[in-house]
Amino acid sequence: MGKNHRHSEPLAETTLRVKALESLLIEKGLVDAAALDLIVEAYETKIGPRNGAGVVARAWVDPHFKERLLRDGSAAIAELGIEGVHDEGLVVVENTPTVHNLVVCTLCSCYPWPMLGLPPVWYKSDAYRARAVRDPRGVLRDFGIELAADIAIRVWDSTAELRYLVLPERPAGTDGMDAAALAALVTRDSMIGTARLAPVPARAAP
Amino acid sequence: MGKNHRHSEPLAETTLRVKALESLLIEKGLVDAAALDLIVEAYETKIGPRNGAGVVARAWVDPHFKERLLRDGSAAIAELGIEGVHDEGLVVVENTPTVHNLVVCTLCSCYPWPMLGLPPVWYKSDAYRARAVRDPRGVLRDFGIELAADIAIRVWDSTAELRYLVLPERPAGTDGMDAAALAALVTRDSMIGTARLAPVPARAAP
Amino acid sequence: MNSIHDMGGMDGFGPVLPEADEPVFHAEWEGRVFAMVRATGLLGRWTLDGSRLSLERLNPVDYLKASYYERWLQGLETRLVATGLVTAAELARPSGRGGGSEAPPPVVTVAAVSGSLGRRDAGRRADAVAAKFKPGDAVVARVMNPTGHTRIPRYVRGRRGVIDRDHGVFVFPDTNAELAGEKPQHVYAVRFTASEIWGADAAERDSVYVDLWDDYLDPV
Amino acid sequence: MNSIHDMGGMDGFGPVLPEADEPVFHAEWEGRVFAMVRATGLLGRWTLDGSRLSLERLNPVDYLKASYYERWLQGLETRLVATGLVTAAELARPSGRGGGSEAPPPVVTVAAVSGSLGRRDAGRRADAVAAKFKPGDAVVARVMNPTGHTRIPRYVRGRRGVIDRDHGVFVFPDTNAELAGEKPQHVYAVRFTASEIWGADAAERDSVYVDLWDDYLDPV
Repeated sequence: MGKNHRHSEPLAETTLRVKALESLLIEKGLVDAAALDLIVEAYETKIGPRNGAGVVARAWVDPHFKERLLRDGSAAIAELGIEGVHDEGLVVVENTPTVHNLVVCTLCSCYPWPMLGLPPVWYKSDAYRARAVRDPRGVLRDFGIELAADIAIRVWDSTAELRYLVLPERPAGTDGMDAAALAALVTRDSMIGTARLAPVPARAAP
Repeated sequence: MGKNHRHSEPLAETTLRVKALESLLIEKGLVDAAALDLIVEAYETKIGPRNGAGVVARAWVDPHFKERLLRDGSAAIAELGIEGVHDEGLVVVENTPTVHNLVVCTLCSCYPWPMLGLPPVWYKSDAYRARAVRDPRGVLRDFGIELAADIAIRVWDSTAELRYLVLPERPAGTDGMDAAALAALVTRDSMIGTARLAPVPARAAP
Repeated sequence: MNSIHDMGGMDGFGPVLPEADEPVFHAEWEGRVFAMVRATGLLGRWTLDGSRLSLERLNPVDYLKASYYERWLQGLETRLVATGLVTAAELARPSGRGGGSEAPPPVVTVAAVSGSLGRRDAGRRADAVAAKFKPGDAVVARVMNPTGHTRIPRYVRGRRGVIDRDHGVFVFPDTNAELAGEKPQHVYAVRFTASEIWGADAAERDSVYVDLWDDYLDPV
Repeated sequence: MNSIHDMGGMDGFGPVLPEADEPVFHAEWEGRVFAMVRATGLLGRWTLDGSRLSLERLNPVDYLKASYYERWLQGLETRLVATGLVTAAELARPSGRGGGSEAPPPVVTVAAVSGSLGRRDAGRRADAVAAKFKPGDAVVARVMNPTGHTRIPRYVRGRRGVIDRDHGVFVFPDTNAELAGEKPQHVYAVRFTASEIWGADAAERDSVYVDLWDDYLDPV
């Protein structure tokens, strides 16, 4: 079924080619293997959607922060001490009851790494890149979302060095939750625009 | 080097698949093997660029025919008794010292079969289909032709059921030749627009 | 549909490689595929537009990887199964005849083929349909992106041209491909300057002529 | 260039297939490729635009057949050879270390990488360049088909939009990719209605925002 599952194929030749290239770069004194380890580790364990979720939750509980975030995403996020983000030119776009935002990079795979980590395979897939701008409602259907016709979709094609993060709507049933509890509700896909957050059911009385 | 030479690869699987399909169509009473033979034979031996070359030579020697040919290609060619052509809607476009015509089908492989036979592999190649409309001068360079900047190129993209035939310029040095001798000078590519006919050197006195 | 087949103006396919003394077919199977496509076309179960659509629906990787007659083969198999002339199970069967039953007399015979060699239904219709445009009229190719078959290439959509000539009345591919009506209408050769299509760096005198139906055009 | 990478609006790639509990890397080699691309980027021998160009130049079949990190790998090898950091012969050598010589100390160290994690040169420049447009201005995306790197997708060329916001000054990809000058200029989010881009059948309220440079835009 296409590119999304290619990674499950046997790739012995590629593995060898990659090992050979790494040996060569080290041998020639271009890179240190430990530097490569550090990069892999950082993206496997540190840089991920929890960063973005924290920003979203903070915006939900702090209207002044939200205002600054929507006006200048990079500057507002720099307040939170997340590294590197201010270089990016981060743009935060807000979902409302009448507007749904969806982020894509039709030309390659631009994605707000410091906020969300590395993109999932589907985000980098030809299918998503080709269809998100032309048929966003069809793409959302692939994610199980049927968007009402009266909701306007704004698709953001990341053709330049700006990076886009969707600020999803705060789910119903979360009154009184603190930022940490709210951050736990925020999914990666809701910050790309391919998911909407479900209402939180009222808790039974203790 | 891409698609043009794929046909030289081993294709055992395809060969078997084709044989199986043919057996199936015969077994189900859909086609007669002899009918398939007849089609292959016709295109391998009868329907080819000699048809087009005859039309071109006739236009060179008969100004009235040429006028009719350029006004309504199908009707003029029907006079010559070449079968089936009048169904096609054949359009003949004339090269002049200031205009060069080039024919392509960007969407598939439309081509004036009754005039030229089946198209060569390069005509059907992705490279030709992609580039002929955008970079006709570069494509002509691939055929060894450097077209002067003051010659206007007209590219004809065969998107409908009309079929295009280029009427090349009559080469210098052919005064007094009859239609049969002229027809022998006309190449297939000159009727597609990817070749120009060279002048014929003066013959030594007998 | 905007599938990979609509490749006019794309970069990256490399040079055009003419082949000296090229044979009509490079292998016997190519001729058989060609003949089967021609012969089964006489069964009248699909239109020429429909057969093009079956190729356009190939996955882009499969389309680009396949040689020309491999594409035709895949398209033919698709059409045979879609129309029920052949089942997928029959196609998947190993080569060679099936059970012992005698084959029924063929529908497409030598006689049928002889009468149609070099001839085809090119979609011209005698319907008296009024032309929306006349030679010399300024037009703009419509911005449209149908998900089915269409013959308006991406590279002319939204571009302005001039009607060069009226070819007469033909069936409309977008509907005819899926047997949703012939919708006969005028087809014109429309002249676009190369700079209108490709931008200011195109050669000033060059132009591209594209055959377009009334339903692909608007007045400027 | 109009290579296969510019696929916005194309049909035929099938559904989007989300994967549950997807790992960051699906195989160890993917992580190594990612890290090598990041680390060698610090050598300063090419720009981000240049690295994109090396992928765009892949043959369309190779591009579509390759998985994401296979594309990255091919691009990286191309850049290393093009800049002379590695030779084609070295790349073709079987895996494992070559002769006995001791490796020189590495250029890209742990320290260098630590300082740049999550950070990159995003091409923003402090140059005082006048903006050609302001939010609310009506613009048309230029009809242009450069054969080198560009970041104006085919699907917006010739279409009219409105400046949504001015992002500030950035290097210009078309020149920066081939180290032909940074040509800093304003980049804007430009709003196009979906119907302007795709035609009358697009959802009325929907729109597509594309980040475009001054040199990609004309006033209406």
